[in-house]
Amino acid sequence: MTEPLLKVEGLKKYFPIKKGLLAREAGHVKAVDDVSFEVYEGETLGIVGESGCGKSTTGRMLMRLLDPTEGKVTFNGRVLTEASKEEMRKARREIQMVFQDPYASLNPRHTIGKILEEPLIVHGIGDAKERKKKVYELLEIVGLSSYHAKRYPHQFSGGQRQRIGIARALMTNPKLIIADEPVSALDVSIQSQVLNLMQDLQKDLKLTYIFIAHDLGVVRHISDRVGVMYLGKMVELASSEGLYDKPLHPYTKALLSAVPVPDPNFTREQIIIKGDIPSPSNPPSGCTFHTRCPFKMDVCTQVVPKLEEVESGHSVACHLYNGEMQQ
Amino acid sequence: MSELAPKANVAVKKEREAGPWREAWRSFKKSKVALVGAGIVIFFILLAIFAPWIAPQGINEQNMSIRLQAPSAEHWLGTDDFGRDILSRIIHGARISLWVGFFSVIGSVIVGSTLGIIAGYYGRWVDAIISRIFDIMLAFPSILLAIAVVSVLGPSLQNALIAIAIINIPNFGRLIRSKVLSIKEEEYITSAKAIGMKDFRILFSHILPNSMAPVIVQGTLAIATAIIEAAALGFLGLGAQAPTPEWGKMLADARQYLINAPWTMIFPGLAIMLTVLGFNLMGDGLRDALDPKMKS
Amino acid sequence: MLHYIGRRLLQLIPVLLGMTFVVFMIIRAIPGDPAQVILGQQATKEAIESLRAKLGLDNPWYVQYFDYLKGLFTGDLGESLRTKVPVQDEIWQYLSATLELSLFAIIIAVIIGVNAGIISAWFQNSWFDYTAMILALVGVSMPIFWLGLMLQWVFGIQLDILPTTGREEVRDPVQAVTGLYVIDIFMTGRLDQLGTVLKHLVLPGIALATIPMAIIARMTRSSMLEVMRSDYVRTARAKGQKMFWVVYKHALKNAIIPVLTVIGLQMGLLLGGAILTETIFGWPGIGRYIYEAINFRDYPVIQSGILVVAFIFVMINLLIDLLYSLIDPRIKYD
Amino acid sequence: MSERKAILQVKDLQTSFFTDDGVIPAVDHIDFSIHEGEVLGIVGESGCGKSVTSLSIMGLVQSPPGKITSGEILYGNRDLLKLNEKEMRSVRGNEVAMIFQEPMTSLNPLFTIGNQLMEAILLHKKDWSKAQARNRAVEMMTLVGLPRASELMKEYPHQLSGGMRQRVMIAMSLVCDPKVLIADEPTTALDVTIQAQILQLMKDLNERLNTAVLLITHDLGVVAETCERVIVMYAGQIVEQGPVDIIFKDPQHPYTKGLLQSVPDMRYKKQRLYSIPGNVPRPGSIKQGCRFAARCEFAFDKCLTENPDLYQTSPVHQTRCFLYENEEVHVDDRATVES
Amino acid sequence: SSGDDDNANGDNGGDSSKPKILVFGRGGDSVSLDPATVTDGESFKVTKNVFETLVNFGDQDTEIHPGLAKEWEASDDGLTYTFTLNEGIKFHDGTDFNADAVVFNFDRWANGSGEDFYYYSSMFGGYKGDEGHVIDSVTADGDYKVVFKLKRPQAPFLKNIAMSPFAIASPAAVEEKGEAFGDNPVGTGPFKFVEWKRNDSITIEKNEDYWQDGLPKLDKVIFRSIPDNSARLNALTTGEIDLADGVNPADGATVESNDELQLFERPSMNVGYLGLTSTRPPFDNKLVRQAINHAIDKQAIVDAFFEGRAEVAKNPMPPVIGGYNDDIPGYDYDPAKAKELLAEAGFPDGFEMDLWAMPVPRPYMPDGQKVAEAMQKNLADVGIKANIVSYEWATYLEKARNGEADAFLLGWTGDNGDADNFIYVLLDKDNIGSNNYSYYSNDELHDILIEAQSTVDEDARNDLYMQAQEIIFDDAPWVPIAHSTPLLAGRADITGFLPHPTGSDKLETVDFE
Ligand SMILES: Nc1ncnc2c1ncn2[C@@H]1O[C@H](COP(=O)(O)OP(=O)(O)OP(=O)(O)O)[C@@H](O)[C@H]1O
Ligand SMILES: Nc1ncnc2c1ncn2[C@@H]1O[C@H](COP(=O)(O)OP(=O)(O)OP(=O)(O)O)[C@@H](O)[C@H]1O
Ligand SMILES: [Mg+2]
Ligand SMILES: [Mg+2]
Repeated sequence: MTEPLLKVEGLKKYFPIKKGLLAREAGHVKAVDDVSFEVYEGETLGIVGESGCGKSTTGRMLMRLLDPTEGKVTFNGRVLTEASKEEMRKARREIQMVFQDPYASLNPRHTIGKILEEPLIVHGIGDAKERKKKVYELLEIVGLSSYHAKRYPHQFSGGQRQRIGIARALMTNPKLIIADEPVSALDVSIQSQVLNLMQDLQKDLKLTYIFIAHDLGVVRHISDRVGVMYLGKMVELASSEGLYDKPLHPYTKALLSAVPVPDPNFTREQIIIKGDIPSPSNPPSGCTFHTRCPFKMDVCTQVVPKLEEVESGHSVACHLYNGEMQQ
Repeated sequence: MSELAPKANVAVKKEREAGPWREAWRSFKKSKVALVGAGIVIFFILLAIFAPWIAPQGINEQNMSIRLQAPSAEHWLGTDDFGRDILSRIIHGARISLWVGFFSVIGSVIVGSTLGIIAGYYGRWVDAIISRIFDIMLAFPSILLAIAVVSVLGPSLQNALIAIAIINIPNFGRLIRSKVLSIKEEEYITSAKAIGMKDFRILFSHILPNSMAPVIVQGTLAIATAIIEAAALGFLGLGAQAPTPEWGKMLADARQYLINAPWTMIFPGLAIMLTVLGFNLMGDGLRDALDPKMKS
Repeated sequence: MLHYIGRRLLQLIPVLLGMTFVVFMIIRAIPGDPAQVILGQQATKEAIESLRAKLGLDNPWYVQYFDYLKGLFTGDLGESLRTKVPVQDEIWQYLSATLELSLFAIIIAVIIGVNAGIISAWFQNSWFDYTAMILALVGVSMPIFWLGLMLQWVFGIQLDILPTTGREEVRDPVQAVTGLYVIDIFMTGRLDQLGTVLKHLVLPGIALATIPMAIIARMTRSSMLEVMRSDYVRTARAKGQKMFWVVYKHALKNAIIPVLTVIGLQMGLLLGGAILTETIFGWPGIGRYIYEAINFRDYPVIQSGILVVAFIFVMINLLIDLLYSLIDPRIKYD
Repeated sequence: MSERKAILQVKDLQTSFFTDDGVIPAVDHIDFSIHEGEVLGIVGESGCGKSVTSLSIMGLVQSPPGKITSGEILYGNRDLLKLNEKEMRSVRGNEVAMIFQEPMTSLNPLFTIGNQLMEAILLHKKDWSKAQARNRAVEMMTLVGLPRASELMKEYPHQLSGGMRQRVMIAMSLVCDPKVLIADEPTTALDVTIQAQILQLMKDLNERLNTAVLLITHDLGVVAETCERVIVMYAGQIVEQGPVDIIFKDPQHPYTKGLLQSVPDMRYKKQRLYSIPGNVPRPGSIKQGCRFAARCEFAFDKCLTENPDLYQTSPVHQTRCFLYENEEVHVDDRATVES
Repeated sequence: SSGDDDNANGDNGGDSSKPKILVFGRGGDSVSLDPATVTDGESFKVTKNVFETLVNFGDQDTEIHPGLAKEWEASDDGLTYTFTLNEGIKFHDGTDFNADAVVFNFDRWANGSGEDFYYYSSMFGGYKGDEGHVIDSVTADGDYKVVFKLKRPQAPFLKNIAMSPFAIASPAAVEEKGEAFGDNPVGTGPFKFVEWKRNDSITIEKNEDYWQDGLPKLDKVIFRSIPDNSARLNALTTGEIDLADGVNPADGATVESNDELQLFERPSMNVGYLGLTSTRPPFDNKLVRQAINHAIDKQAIVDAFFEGRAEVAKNPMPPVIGGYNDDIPGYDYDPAKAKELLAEAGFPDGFEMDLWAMPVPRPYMPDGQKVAEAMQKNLADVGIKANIVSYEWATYLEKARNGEADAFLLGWTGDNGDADNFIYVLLDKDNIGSNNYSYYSNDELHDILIEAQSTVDEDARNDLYMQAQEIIFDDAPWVPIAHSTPLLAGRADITGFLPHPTGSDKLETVDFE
């Protein structure tokens, strides 16, 4: 087995909640609570989950845009969680990010040319001429033209802006791209353009993606492996076929069954789970899903299930399965 | 420029038109009120620049034999108690008011922004200290602060200017601070960090330029306030000294003639009001053009 | 809630302490000597020296400052160097005069300003909107002292319908109880004085109200415009609610919060910033009290006067913050 | 299948925005009708005029800059566009009710849930007492599946989750038994599991109360699962209209086809998604020809110069495309459609 | 009478038993109502009517008349004064006025220290035990006789005794009230203290038991502070006040043309001048000082900014003061001459100087800023560039006193109408660092002034002052500008109001027609 490009072990992020006269810490939002996974070179790992489950927080911690409360991130043999600020800054040349809101992530007062050139300047790559050339080159690659370099973000449509966001992420020839809901803000017809672009780029440039999304269709389409998060925890992690064809975790099942399918003749067994996602500042004890789980057992309210591989390449954190193995 | 092919030239121009400042100018142009404001301001700026050529008389051409004459063909706005032409003095006075307005605001912007950026960017105790200083300054009744400052420094136009600049520091400081705080959270700043940018560059190439719009708006409006404040100090005898034709001082000097020679009082007051109105109108227009979400 | 108030009050201490220090240093930097002022132009050098010693002005500044602070902590605001009257004994009298005027002005400003703002926003781009907003701009562009003089000239002298100075008809003075005359005349049963007391409030009140009125109107308008575009206003209309109630119930309550901030700030400004109005209209208020104290270098009066004004300013803003939580259930201070 | 009466008919509706950048015909001459008890879907990408259509029906288009520049909206035999403000108010919320996209912002944050629900009731039931209104409100909240209904009455919107708020909105829209319920993207802001709950609820209510529902969405999946008939909009116009099962199985308009193909399907993995080239145009930006022509792979010369009509390609199916110009069938009464 | 009828907010209508109330508007509030402890004119304005002195000034001059003392006698050597008091006078608190009360008051003052009783120490050379203390003893001789023994003759002794600070207070009240006496003054005067609203108004009412029959005429007087001159006149116009102190000269004509108002002129006992600090070059040069005297067009200034209601000054004291030297020609307005003198002094091209302008109006200088502006023009005409400088009043005085000004506007109002109170106080070298702001020092002058202080003989004394004025004229330490006639305005129906040159007006004879 090859070494993973990125290895995440026991990642946690607790945001303090401050309260009272002297702003004491009165508790924590457990945004990400003990998440581990690996990403291999050239693959796409999809992460899905409903809003607030900690997807973005995880993504940001990988790049140290947020400092993890606990845990270890190893990239290409380097332990990022222990890197100095300057080392981390340099490492960012190899890991880049694409954001959800393509408009908000582009400085409205800079031209596209400037926005694209900046990563090169920051990392001291090339001289002015080379940089310019690279900018034009990438604009072409993402399906824009060199004359776009002089324009400002607000003069582009949403899809074009997301292409610019992608182009920027590619400027420094990174190995890994973390895409945090890169198509959620886009219309369907544009979404497919961007998804295709990302796939093409991956093939051409041998990129590795971590693709965060809440749309299960999109995730399935683009990912090789998929992790499902619920309330700060990874509840299931499997190859995308494995997950979609044979979901194990009750939450994954419910999630899959809740997604409307654009086929009026398609009927399926719907598992409509009741209630809302509990607050991460006060998560339920034991298995955090037990409050909504149709298969709840006594043990679920007490023991936190571990993410364990129950089939080859298919891990799940659920007492239904873990119990099986123990017996 | 001449080396560029004509076609490229056109293209460049067209592209440039689309920049955010151009956009702002375009939407500014659409507001009639704002244009009227800008017109008034430009009018007074021109008056100020060309005062010596426009004004029929100098600042201090006393002629006791024609004291306190009502407006006439010869003296459009009448004469004051030294027999000086009020129109001329108002025209010359435009220099003073604009000067005080501009430079006091520039002073407060420089000091206020620096403090605000430091507070907003470094946070923690630096922020706490600077913010408390702003609180103290804000809780201080501003006119009293100005009076105190002028009392310390002695009354003169320059010191009035300094006093006004000091009063406005916390306003700009807070504005910039809150702007920095909110821009810090913008996604394009996160993305700048994500490409590995250094803090310094983020601060000056991303945060600062994006905080400028509200500063420009606030600045324009602050010029208006500064002119009134300067006039108030002049009125209290704490501003420009005789025979400088500062409008507030002209008003103060004219007070005793309110009944006998109201024109000595009415016209300088109108001049202040018009100038201030011009800046306010313009500031409003700028706000809509540059930063529609910002509130007064 | 109580915790929150407690914290705010705690935070107040450094600000107010810093304030006393700044004031203390500034006024001592002002050239001019209280002893000189007290004794007047005729005084001899020796007389001045001996008075300085008597007033404790020859102590090092930090001794004076700590003496002052010590006094403050025992509730002693010091006594006037000039009149020897303890500041806490007389400050309320000035403060109440200013409070009455400021309250009157702010009430006018709020009633007219808020409604003008609402109507302007409701009928955006109508002639009313344009007129009101141009007037509001003219309002903030007018030097207050000029406006005051013009009001005196027109209503006092030319038309002779309103008094131009003071708070009361001095020949028939109001018996001060609370210091707020409008209330006092009820307490002393002298309702016949209501007319004159109100008449005295009119001109300075208008002069003082103009700027806040204009600012409030503009703020209300922009805040209302934003709220009127919101989804819940659309929801209210979709229910079939009358426009009037949509505006005055659903929209106004939401729009008023930023306006409240402005009202608080303006009220604070009025308190300290009424010096010009108080001077022009002969109003015996705190602004003039402090201003004259500056002229007379009456250090304890300046220090404590400014401290009290700042304190009220801060308290008003605290009050406004608490008001928010009454209006907006999302704001919980604890 | 039964024959149903059209309860709301939109005829030749045009709504334009008069902005600094010119007149934007956000809704450009659209015709459709909603039948008693049916669930009609409108799908389309962002900016195609879905919300403006629904707001036009409610008479709530923001004015200025918006204005209904032509057309009729017949409710029964009354033209809603001719009603005065007072008459219109008695229709709103009472006979035609609406819920909006954003459950987070559609409730007034400063009033209790109870206050807002009872307001909706008392506005139209003038003779009701407060107690009656309260009972009704509690009843409706229970109906939409909200737990602790009577306690919730005293709570404020921020104390509720998004799904609960959307239920409150639905309860509020139903308090006066409206004949038509317009739901403008009621689940877009919600998570899938919550969306499933809400859609299920709406289907139940539609069946139980027989309220006609106009469901606006951009999610083809939602349409497929919830609606009987669907209208596809593009750049202010209806480009295709018909029963859901027909359109999803056999779409006619190239845009509808493209749209259906570009959605990644969760059930299986496509190697590559179809993608419609180009961008969604802003309404009014295309002055001539078919609005989709620039992105259409079947476009021919005529498409660039003439705007196609909405051709009746079957008794229940209409398409705005020259490809179907010659397949037009004639139906006498378009208001009565068999499905 | 219908005195109050045209008052804008008149109360009960016109019945004749209606109280006569006079509202007197003035520029500032009193500091304290214990006259012995204060120095400001606004305090004396009130105390003058609550308290009385042993001897009085004349109605509109500073001649000495009987007061609480009906007659007095001075010994030939000028060292003993014996006062015989009026009998049957009572203080407002009902206690008797008698010789013991007088002795009590003088003892109280003489036992002061520091700045307790500023005027006492400055007029009588200090307190008991001090080297310069003039009064040796004050004793009662029976109930109605008081004997003053002096250590050395003091020429203006009686004038001093007549000054407001030396009014007799009720011993009982002083002892009872202690520190608070200043808030609760008890004297023998025509009016009793009623109420003090600080910074706003002081009310005094008729003393029904006043010892002079038929006086006072008014039932009540309310002193109101309205700091701004124009505002005060407005208040008079609208009837809010009846009498306004400190009317701008510019408004004199307005008042005169208003039928409902009358104008009062306060007899002049002041001097407004431009001081030339004679220690600062080039003002250490007599020629320069003379040149400036010639350069300034005093008449034009008086015409414009005193509206003619002042006399152009040529001496440091006004003509009403005994010893005034009218033979002095004064410096006429002569720019050519001025230039000549400047050239002679070595400044053919003039020089640059600071010209300090007073920030506040004073009776002797209603508008220092404008006077300075006019002077600036005059000086420019002879080649001197003057920059107008102004400070806040307290700062202005302090800095000027420190000799920091080149030339400064200032003035003086006499306390007791004695020449010594002008020339010695303002120009003697003893008073450098105090009231001699121009740092002028002349030994010859000093000797003359010291001699005059103890010369009891009126004529001899006047001769000395005449000489003094000649010396001063030649040295030209000042540019004397004007002796102004401060203006007051009142309702047309006011009678019996006689403004006093010292600025403290007695109101017992004031009445409404
Ligand atoms: N800076 C922060 N301070 C406190 N809490 C935070 C912060 N950032 C995120 N959280 C909380 O952490 C949790 C996870 O947030 P995160 O943004 O990672 O969710 P997400 O899965 O990306 O959701 P979405 O789909 O809405 O983007 C949320 O409950 C959020 O409220
Ligand atoms: N207030 C307005 N001013 C100007 N133009 C408007 C306004 N409201 C809507 N429009 C225009 O009308 C068009 C249609 O808007 P509408 O809100 O109906 O779109 P939509 O289909 O509901 O899109 P979405 O899915 O984003 O909600 C938009 O392109 C927009 O340009
Ligand atoms: Mg996220
Ligand atoms: Mg919409």
